[in-house]
Amino acid sequence: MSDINLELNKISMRFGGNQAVDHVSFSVTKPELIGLIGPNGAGKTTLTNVLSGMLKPSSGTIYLNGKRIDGHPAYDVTRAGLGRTFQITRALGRMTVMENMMVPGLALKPNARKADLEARAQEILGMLTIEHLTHELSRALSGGQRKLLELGRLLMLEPSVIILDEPFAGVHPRLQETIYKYIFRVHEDGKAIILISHDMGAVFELSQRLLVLHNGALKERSGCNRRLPRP
Amino acid sequence: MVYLRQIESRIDQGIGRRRLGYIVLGLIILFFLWFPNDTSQSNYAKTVFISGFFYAIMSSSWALLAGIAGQFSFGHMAFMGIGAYVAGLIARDGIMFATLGIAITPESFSAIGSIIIGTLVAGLVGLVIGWLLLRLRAAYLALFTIAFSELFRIMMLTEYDYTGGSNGLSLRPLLQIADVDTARQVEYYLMFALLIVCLLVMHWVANSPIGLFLRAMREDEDAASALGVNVVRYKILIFVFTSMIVGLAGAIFYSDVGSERIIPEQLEVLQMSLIIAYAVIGGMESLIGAAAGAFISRYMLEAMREVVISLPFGLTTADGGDAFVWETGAWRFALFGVVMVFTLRYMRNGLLYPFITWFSGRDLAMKETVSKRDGDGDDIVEPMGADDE
Amino acid sequence: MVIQDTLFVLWLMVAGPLWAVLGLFVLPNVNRGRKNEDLIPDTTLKIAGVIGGFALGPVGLGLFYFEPLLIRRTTLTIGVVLTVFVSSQVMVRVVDPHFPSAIWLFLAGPLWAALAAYFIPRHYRDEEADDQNVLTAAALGGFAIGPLIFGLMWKTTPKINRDWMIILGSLGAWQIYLLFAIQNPTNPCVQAPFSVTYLTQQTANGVVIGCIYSLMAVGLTLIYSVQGIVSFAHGQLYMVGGYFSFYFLLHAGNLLSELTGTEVQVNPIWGIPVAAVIVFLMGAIFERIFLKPMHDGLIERISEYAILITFGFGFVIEYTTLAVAGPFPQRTDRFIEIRRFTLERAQITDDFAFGPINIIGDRAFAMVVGIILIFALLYFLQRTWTGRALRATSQDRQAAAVTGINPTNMNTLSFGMGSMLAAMSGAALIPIFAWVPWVGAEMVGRSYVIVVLGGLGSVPGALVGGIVVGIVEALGAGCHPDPSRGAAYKEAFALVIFALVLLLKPTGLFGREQH
Amino acid sequence: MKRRAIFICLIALLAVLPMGIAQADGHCEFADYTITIGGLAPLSAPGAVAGGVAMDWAFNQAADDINADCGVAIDGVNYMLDVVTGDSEGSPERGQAVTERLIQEDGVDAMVGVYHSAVGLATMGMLEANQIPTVFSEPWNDNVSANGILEYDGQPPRFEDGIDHVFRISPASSMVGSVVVDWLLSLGVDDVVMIVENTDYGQPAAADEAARFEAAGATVSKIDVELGTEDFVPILSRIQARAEAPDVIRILVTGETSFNLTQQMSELGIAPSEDTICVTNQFAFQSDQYWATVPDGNYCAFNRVGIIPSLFSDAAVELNAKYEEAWGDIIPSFAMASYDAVHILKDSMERAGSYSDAAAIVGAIEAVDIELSQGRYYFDYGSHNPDLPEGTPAFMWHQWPDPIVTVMQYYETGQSGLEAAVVYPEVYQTHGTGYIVPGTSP
Repeated sequence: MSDINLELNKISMRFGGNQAVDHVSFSVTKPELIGLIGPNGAGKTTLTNVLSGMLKPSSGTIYLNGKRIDGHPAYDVTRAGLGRTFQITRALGRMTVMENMMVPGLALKPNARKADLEARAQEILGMLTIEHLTHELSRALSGGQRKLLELGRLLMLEPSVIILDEPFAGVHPRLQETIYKYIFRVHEDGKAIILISHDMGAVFELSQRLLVLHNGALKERSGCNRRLPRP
Repeated sequence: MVYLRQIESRIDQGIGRRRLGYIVLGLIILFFLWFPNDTSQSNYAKTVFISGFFYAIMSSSWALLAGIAGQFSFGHMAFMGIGAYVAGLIARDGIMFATLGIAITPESFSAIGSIIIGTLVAGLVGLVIGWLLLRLRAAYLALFTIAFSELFRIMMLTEYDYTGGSNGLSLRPLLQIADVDTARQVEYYLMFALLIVCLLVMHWVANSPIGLFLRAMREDEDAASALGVNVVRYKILIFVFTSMIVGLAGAIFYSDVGSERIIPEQLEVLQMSLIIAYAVIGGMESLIGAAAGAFISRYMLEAMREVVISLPFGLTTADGGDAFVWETGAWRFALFGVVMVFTLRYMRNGLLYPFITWFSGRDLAMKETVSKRDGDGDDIVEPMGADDE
Repeated sequence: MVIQDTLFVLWLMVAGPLWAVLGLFVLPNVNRGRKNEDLIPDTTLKIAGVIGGFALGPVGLGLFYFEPLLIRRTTLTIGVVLTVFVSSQVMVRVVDPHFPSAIWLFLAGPLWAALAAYFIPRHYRDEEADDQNVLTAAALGGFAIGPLIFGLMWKTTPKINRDWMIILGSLGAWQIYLLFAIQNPTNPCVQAPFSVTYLTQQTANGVVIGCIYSLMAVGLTLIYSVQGIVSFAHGQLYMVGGYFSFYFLLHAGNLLSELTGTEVQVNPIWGIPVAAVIVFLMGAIFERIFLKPMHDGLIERISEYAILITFGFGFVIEYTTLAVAGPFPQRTDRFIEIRRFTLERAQITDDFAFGPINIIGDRAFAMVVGIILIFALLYFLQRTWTGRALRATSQDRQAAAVTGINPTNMNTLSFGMGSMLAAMSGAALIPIFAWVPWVGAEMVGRSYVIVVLGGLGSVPGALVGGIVVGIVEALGAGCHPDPSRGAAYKEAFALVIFALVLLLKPTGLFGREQH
Repeated sequence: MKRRAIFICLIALLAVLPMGIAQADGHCEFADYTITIGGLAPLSAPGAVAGGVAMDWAFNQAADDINADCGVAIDGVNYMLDVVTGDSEGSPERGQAVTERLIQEDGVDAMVGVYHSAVGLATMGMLEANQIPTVFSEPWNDNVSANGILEYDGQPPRFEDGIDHVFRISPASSMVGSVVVDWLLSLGVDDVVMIVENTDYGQPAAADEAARFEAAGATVSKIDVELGTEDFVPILSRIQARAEAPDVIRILVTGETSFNLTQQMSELGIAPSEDTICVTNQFAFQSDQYWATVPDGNYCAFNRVGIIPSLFSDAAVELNAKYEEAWGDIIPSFAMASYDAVHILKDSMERAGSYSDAAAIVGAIEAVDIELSQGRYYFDYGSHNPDLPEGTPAFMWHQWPDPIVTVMQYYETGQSGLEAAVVYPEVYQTHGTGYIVPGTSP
């Protein structure tokens, strides 16, 4: 799991005359927790979308584990090992929680045995404390539960880099604890996590490295102490 | 423990009901199998059933395309037309590669061969259209497919030298049976078998991983893509698949099985809208529902032609007639539209949904969900309706 | 008749310069009340006023006044169109009509377009150049100038702006013209001495009918801009508007005749407000019952629901009308008693004559009604509180709601007004066309083309789109090389444009760019 | 709760569907059996609804009139007559299905009908196979009722011995075309523009007329239009741009589309004008509809099928009065023919002495000789006279040879179709002239 290598090289994104992302370069080479912060409109979401293949960058290149992924469709990027969540949860409403988990499972491993995938999904749901909801339609879930479901879906992809877009927004404190635990667990499994959040406290608390976006440009990067997880 | 037992009994009930559901389904199929042997029924009834089967295929495949895969196409009838027209033209004119000096004569195509080619061409056009439609969503997709099917219809109508124009094009007859009564029976079973096979194949697709991916794309294409679903491939695939199904159904139906000739009027937007209305009334997201919707709606529309509502209730006009006489024949499409609109608004899953859920026991599961959520009130509601980008 | 013809010629002679002078003085007022950075140079405005006033009369001035952004493109378009027109006239006379390029044009155009559309945008991305609009430009260019487009865009990778599009688009149109000319040398489009007169006549036909088309399309675009849905009941609302006008005029005429004891004919112009009011209410009530739940979050998959529910609404209207009014064609009296305006034939040089140009009287009247209503709508949207509220809602619902605008009411208002505009164009056209319950089908298809071409959600786009579609249909039917098929494919020409716009540039000419 | 309420409403709606059947007057003694005649007409879109509604009216009117006159008298027993109209929707597929239903479920003894030729072509085989005596009253296609369909889309004929049970009292399109063409040629026309709808009515008719014109040395240019087109100005401008105005514009378009076309043509001053004759089709005869939608259409000529108004028999005048009362317009020829068709069947059944013996009825129809609203009906060629002379087209088999086809012309705005001038053939001329020049009065 240690051979993580994400490399952004002078990524730019223009919308008409508006430079949303301006020659951003950075790389991730080891399982670490990275915070990505910046004011509203700084280009965080755009950068995420470019990274995950939802948008084609106007210029620049992105390599993930030696494979060029810029301009590739999102599903290619996902298969290359980069998973993301959305700022506003995008659970697949009229599908059950288990079906939500099976979509990425089957998409990545079409030949796997269904029972194995289901067992794996059940395990992940258990870790996220929503195993009792397996057969519910996901639109019947609360906002926080949907967030957990999204995090769970990500693990079915077995990505090497995970982008979490505002994982704590609008989530009940009790469930926030679960998300913290999830992040540590995933990190321990040897995956790199890029954390995007308005909650500066949480980001400072968690990240080992901090990227600050301002007007589309990466202004500074500074290391940051990682505190121990709260009990 | 009491709670658990309740759940168990509910699941039992659910299983019991599902069994009952299968029994009912089996009885319905048996009825359809027995029906042509009922000597009291006329050939007309069989004819109505044959075209009912055809529209059931059309509607249920549209339900697969629009209801399950979320691709809101108005071009379904056009793909059917492509299948039928290509089969007819091939059987009449063969294939000419004028520049290469190769000509395959019509004689080298049997009826079955031309049907197969018609189906393949429908699939091929579906491939091209599906690829072109990748960039378009919802309203744009609907508009584009309307434009496509209108263009196709106008071409079929205007190039009458090749297509027969509004006289229509007759395909090479698939079955040549002299005895009228037996012929209708064979046609009936052929069309019914086609419907069953199509439904089974579509059911299998809808419940395979492909169906899962299609539903994921319908719910949220970006999210599905981010979860590794190859949205391009499956979108095109479903277009090709449904186009081939309707192309096949069209080529067979118009090979003198259901109708002797295909006419361009069959491709009008009105006909397409009827298909959509059948699917909506029966249930857009259920293949069986859409098929049954088509069958029942057609029957109702047919029945309403003849119905005269008269309300005497003691009221009579001067010459002793009924005070209020209402012939529904002229109004039947208007009423049909009203039913469709209200179904959409108040029973989005179709009028048959209550039956389907009851038999599948899904309503019990829903009650459970409500009770679970009630005990789980840990919610901070997020803002509704905001868009990600 | 003679007097009217003379008046018409006089109007043409005087009006062009008159509107030009008016434009010279009026247009610079655009700058009033603008912030410094938005100012448009006075000279530009004056030139635009003169050209726009001269070429397009009040339409041009109104357009420029309310949408100054259009000035550059429109003046450029007029210039290019004139140049291409003149050069093609020359070309057709110089080039041998049986020039073997017919096949080349026919096959190679689309081929090069596909190649260019595939490779050039990739090249732009590799060069890290701005690749906005490159796809459209490459496809158009490939079609218009074949492989030359690679030379043009590969080496220089210029930034593609509207000017590029207009020039390449015009070149493409010129290619099609040339193709028509080669296919059928006796085509009146290319044959001297009728060509100029004929093309002017067809363009005039297109502009007149196009303005009428626009009115209906504007309603569609209004609904889309506020609610984000496409109404599939629009054709039926148009049809039913005509019927309301018809029955109103019939009954009002009978009533007045009874009261006064003489035969009274009510001018169909009065049917327009009546139809407008009734259909506004119909639309508003429908919106409240069936579309409001959509915005309240009660419905999943909004866009599909909207398509189906409006579709069903149209279905109900059409068949109810059929049951009530029957299938027999109807029509009201005419607006004005002038059958047609004619610009008489004028011998300009010994071998060149211009004219006659005919425009049907009632159509000209309906065109004026249409233009007045569209500008009234623009005025309403730009200068009244409600109109601004409507626009605000269309731009940002939540922000609008915060500032005290009730978005629910705005939804109802927009759907009601959109339906009303359809009904008004119906009421304006029933004196011109024979009316049957399925009359909306052809018209609504065209409206979709118009709004997509103009850009869904843009009111000036709908006006321009309507005129473009009108002209394309007129020229298509008028210049199709096979005279016997031209008319049958009339509807198809617009559909082809529609498909191309959807594929190459779904935002249309003036649509908002989305990202 | 809402859902349940709607459900209940729907069920209630279905429950309130009792049938009302009209009762006839009691002055005749009727037998128990009711003779049923099946009618086939387009009553809903995409068919030509306006035409179908008129035909349906005519069928029922004929039945009412016959029943008021004590029904069908066979061997001294009076049978009530009932016409059941099926909706063909103008589509062959529907037409076949409905015909099958009429034959098998309603057990019709004979059939009348069809408006669309495509429906006629599609149903003929079934009528033959089921041996249903049939009188078609409106399809024009030459292939309908022809003696053995030899060339039918390249398919071998299904019935080697021809379609024996089907008769036709409407003209074949070549019979109509020849009259119009002869008239125009007699006026010295040599430059013809045809505007043709691309349907099974327009195309064969245009091909036939064009062949006749060309045989006489005239040049013909044909313009196809799609039904439902509203704006014809571009294509009319194209005609106007010709170096010389055409001598005649012949409109082979039906319904409201033809009205739009004629009106725009006259608004632009193309035709009728001094240079150009305007010839439209039988739809112009319904003068109320015509003038409502073509206010400028004065001096347009049109072909009309059926007896000329000045020769209307009492029966025809009476029928027209009934139609005008019901629909507020002059009766179209196909309604008259449909009315007559029912009467021909009634007469033939009475002479055959049976309502069920198909062979006897067909024989009786072949021998028919009866004066009805459109004139005297008879059939030259059939099993009683099977040998068609050389040069006689095959469709003359079971074809009424005498549908009167005339060319009429309006000469006053708002004129009733009944008063329009008959200009051709000369024997029927009412105003002593072969053509009324626009602006003049005969």
